[in-house]
Amino acid sequence: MSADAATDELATATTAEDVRPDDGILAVESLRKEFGGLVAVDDLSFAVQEQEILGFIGPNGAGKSTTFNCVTGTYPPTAGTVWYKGEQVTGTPPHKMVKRGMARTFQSFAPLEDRTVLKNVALSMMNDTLVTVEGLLGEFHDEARAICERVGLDDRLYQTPAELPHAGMLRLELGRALGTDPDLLLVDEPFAGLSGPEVESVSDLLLDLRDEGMTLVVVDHNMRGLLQLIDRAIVINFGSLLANGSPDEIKNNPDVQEAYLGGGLE
Amino acid sequence: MTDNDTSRLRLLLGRLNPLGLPLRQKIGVFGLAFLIAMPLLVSLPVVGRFVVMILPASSWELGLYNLAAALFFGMFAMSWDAVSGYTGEISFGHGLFFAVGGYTSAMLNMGHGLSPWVSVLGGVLLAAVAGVMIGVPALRIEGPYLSLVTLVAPLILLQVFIYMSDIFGGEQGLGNPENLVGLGFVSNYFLALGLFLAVFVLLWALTRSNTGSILTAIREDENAVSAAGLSTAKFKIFAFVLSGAIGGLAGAAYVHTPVGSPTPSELMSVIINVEVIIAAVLGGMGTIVGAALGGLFVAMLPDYLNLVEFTVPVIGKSISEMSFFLFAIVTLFLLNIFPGGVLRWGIALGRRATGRDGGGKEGMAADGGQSPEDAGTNPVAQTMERYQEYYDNMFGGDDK
Amino acid sequence: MASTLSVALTIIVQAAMISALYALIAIGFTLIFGVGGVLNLAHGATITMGAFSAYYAGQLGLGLPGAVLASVAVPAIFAGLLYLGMVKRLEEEPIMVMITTLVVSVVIEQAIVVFEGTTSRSIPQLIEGQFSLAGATFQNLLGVMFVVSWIIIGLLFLFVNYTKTGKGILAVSMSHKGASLVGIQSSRINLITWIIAGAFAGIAGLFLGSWLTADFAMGQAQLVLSFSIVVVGGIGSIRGSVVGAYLIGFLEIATTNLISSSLQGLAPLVVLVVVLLVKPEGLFGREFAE
Amino acid sequence: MVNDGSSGSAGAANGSKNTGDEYNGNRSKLNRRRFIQAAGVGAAATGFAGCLGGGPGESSEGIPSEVTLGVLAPAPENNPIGAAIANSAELAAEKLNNSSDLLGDADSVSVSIKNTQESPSTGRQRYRELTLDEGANMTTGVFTSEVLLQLMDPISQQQTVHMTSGAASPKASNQVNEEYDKYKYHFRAGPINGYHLGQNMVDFLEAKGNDLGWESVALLVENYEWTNPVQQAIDDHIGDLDVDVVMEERYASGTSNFGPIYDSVEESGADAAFVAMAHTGTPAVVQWARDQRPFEFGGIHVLTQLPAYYSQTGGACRFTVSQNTATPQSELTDKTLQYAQDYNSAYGGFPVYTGYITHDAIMQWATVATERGTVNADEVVSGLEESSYTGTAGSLDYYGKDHEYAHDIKYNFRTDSPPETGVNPVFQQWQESDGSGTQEVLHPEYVSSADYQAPPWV
Repeated sequence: MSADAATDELATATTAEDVRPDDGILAVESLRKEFGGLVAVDDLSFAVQEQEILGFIGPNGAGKSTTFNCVTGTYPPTAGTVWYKGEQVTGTPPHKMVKRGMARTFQSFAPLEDRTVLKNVALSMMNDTLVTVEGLLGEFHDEARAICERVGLDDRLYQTPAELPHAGMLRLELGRALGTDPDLLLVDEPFAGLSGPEVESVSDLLLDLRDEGMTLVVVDHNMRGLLQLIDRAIVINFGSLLANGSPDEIKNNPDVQEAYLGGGLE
Repeated sequence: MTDNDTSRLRLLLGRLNPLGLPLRQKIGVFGLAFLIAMPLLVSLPVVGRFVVMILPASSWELGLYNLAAALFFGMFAMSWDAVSGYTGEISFGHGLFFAVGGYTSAMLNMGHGLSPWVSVLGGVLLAAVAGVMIGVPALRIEGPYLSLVTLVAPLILLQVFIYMSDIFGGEQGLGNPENLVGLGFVSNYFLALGLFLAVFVLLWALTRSNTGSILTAIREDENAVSAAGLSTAKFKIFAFVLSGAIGGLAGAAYVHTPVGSPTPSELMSVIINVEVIIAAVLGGMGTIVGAALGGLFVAMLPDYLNLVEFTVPVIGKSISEMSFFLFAIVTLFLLNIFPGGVLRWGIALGRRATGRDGGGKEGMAADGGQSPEDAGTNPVAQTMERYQEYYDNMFGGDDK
Repeated sequence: MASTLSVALTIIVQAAMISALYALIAIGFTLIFGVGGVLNLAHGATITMGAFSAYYAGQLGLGLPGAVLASVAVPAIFAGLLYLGMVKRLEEEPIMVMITTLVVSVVIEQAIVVFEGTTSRSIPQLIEGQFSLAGATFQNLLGVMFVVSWIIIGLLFLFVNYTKTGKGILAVSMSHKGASLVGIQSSRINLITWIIAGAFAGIAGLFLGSWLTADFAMGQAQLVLSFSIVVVGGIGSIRGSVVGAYLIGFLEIATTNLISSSLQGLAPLVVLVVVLLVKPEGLFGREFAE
Repeated sequence: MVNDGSSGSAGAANGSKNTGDEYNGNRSKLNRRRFIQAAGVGAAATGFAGCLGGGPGESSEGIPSEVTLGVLAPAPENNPIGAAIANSAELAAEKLNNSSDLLGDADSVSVSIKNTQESPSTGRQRYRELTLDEGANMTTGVFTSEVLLQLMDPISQQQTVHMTSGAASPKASNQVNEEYDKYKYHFRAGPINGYHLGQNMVDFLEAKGNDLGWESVALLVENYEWTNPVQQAIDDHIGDLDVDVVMEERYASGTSNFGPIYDSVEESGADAAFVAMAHTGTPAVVQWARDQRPFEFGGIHVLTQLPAYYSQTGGACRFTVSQNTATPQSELTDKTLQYAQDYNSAYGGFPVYTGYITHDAIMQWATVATERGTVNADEVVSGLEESSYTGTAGSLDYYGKDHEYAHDIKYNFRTDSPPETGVNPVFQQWQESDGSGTQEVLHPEYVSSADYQAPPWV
């Protein structure tokens, strides 16, 4: 899979502002979200290709989280269309998006404080059935344990989220998202507050996931740390698309530089 | 898969072996065995005397009746816990379900001549429908507003009963529906005990399965649950329907015994609504076991007080006359000595009773086991946080 | 035949007087909800307490002034003690306040059952006589009730907007944090609010009991009524509560007069359910005073 | 206070009285006895063989040395109706203890009083305590019909004679008639059953119509079980009179605001409200008087029977007319005034109707048991069926088992002379003399003390 080829293909598609359902695993056309009179997302269109790692970048308040929330169904968009795997999914509630294979992590971390790491992960592996004997004997734990190992929490299985360090919380977020067995993973600010080695190990994990066939969208307000990871980036500002291209292209884009007031992007 | 199944089976069998149970569960099994054997025990020479002494009455016959009534209330308290204890939406008018079950069943039996067994099923069904009617608005209205809706719902029902008193008998209720198993002391006791155990096993298993884990997760954080691909709406409505159906079953069976009758004061009074909250909260919210024990305790306490032949000097009232008044005062006292603490203490107690304080050990039921020391992680704290959030939103706290 | 006009006039006068009582019943509840952010489920029982204070004062031969004084003072002191003794330390846990005040109301009701029984008690008549208006006669008591209700609403308005303490109440109702920043002690403000609310509930109980007689459970319907009015008017809004009280009062009188007298008590519940389902934030949203 | 100065006397007064002491002292003994019995044969036999309850545990022959009278009263410590039941039972027991004729074989007669709280479930539980735990030889009392109807099955289960002294629902007697062997243990010593109450109201209207001058009435009945037959009887018979029923309303049992109802009565143009009220009467009377509603007020209003009611309502009950079993001044039999005096000197006030009836019921039961020489329930039942006992309210005679109102006290309307058998209730009006109220009897003539006064504002 050539990242460059994918980028070229995509660049054409989005500049035309004419996104079609099958443009990628996720396609968003003319997404608009208003709160009262405030426009948070302004006719934004983009597409995400299968198995790429897309950086989704913008200054604070640019509308990244709102876009995320509209795509995952947390808010219904004011206008626009979202396609996932070729199907129209605009306004589908979050839990259904998860079932379709789209998972996300939360920037603000939202683990269940009342239970252990292992059980937090186990929750996301549960079926949506009302009456079940499953869980009565704790049989989820083997699989949940495997995921915990994967995200590097195998020595903290029985701690509660409150006992985890910052990096551990991030790993737990990832573990919970992986528990739903997603095809597309939206990762919100994964590197905020991480040390160098931690950034590296999380990056490795994300790359591994991509190699296994997962598509990833990584949100951040700058590109530091993302450069080694992403194949392509989209930059938004004031709710609309500012730039789209390879990390190098983005870095050298004058509009982007202006938006970040001289080098904030670095 | 077969390997897996066999190992599961072995696990299950291992769990059912009474000798392998932890102490608290041994106590529980012993208690159950005692309840089941009691009618036999009273006929033994020495043991019988002892049994009658601890019964909430001064004769074994009345003791069994009172115990049967308490078992029905215990079922009702468990049904409250299933929704309020697990999802954290406090119901202030749970008598609604008790009443819908009881009245429906009585009316089907008395008005349409259905066998009481069939009409009880009708009562359960309609109470489940009432669960939907409360559960669906509960998706939109939350926190104190929902509590308000639940508080008002039985009052609206009472107004309807009064307005159409030719059908519902107004505040006087309906007459005397046919009994399920006649007037017998022992047979009615076993009816109540059987239903109580059935409900207990059902709710215990359900809340210890994934479903319970999801419900408690809803209490903790709804966003996290939907991020796990689970529909909070579906599970919340399920909790209300389940709770409604079981509350309805308790009410329906109760009116078809010699210890209960379909009147508003027995099924849906403000006092019933308060008693059920106190029962679950004292016994331990979100544990089922606690609600069951709390329900038995709350129902039998007035019976025990009633046996006390003591007249308070200055006011010239006997203890038995004031039993409910005293119960309310004691409750208030407990709520105040440990501000919020009696609840937490109850939870810790409930946890110990259900063995959920093990925290880290694998093999525990997947019900969100936790240590009680962590502030903000028990059902009461979670529920309080939940309500605080709504208030903050309502009062423009610190958002935006 | 009485003309439609005179029937309509009678309904309006009746409804205006009932609504004034309803406003009196609900304002205390609104105040506590708006300022303290807690639901006082003992509000109905406080009204009952007002009525029975007047009854006991009558039994003790304290005369009319004694009865009036008792019906205001006892519930006010009770509400103040309730706040200091139980509610204050639970303020961060509104659900516990609901449970505790609900149990308090049960204690009060049961105390009356134990000492007075369940039958109604007649309270000394506050004002005798009748007056005629729009071709119908009404009790003077209800007329006075109407006037007192508006005087109280007016005084409350002046108090909140023109006194230092009143402005403190306003500030606390807006934002607890903000109020503490400018040096207002919210617990003192809350205490004042509870005392005022208790006194208003007592006055409502006095009028209600004098008009209809008193019994142990009389407060339950008043609590539901207060709820309905507050929900209709919007949380914590005095203006909203007054409007809500009049809306429900007129609706109730119209239904009992025009449809059936057995519909008493149903109007507030119906209004409540409709508002909760259609416009849960109430007609006036959240605003404490204007 | 409403309980006419007898506050707390039902329970607390025990201490000072012979009966009370014995009652308290005996209790533990009784319990222990029951207990051993239960633990021994009873449980094994009845517990598993059909589960049909214990039946009367007492030996079937003779008068036991300790006779226990079980009394069910609504809130005897603060409800005047319940207080009258409880106090009269104590009074009757004291008489029996002092009498060498009645129950002479018994060393002591004790009374156990239980509060029904007007709740069917509580009533049921208290009844079972009386019969199962305390071994009551007979039970009496019960004011609320809802409670009585819920007691019929337990009574048949315990097979202990029960003599109702307050509740009027004829459903109970219908049950006796339909399943005699099962329900024969129930007797109604008074009041006359609900249907007869209604008929009595109509009979009164007919007899005193000229004095009252009510050409049209608005029928207001509270929605409780007991008023169903009352309303039925009025509907059945009032057509025979020259009186129009221009309005008929069963108002909700929890009604506290009578404004809308009275508005409708005014609109209907009725001369009088013809009422049946027991539980809800005070707000109705107080609002009628304070609003000076332009119609008269009469019928059955149980609370106005209370002699202290005038001061309790601040005179609001002035001009109201009510049927009553007896008043302290109405000399229905030679026992009436004596009993009222005894009651007054013991409790500092006069009883309501349930007092007269409870007293009569206990005395009649004791008389029959003495005659038969046993407290055996079946013996006493047949004794009561044949008995004609002159009590304070009249002659206590019961309809036979084939009568639709089997085991109900006979109703016998008379105007000029007391009936030979059965009872004939009185009608009283609250009138004022010298600033205080008195219950003047309007009817029947042989005990009447005053003429009807219409309220001046009508």
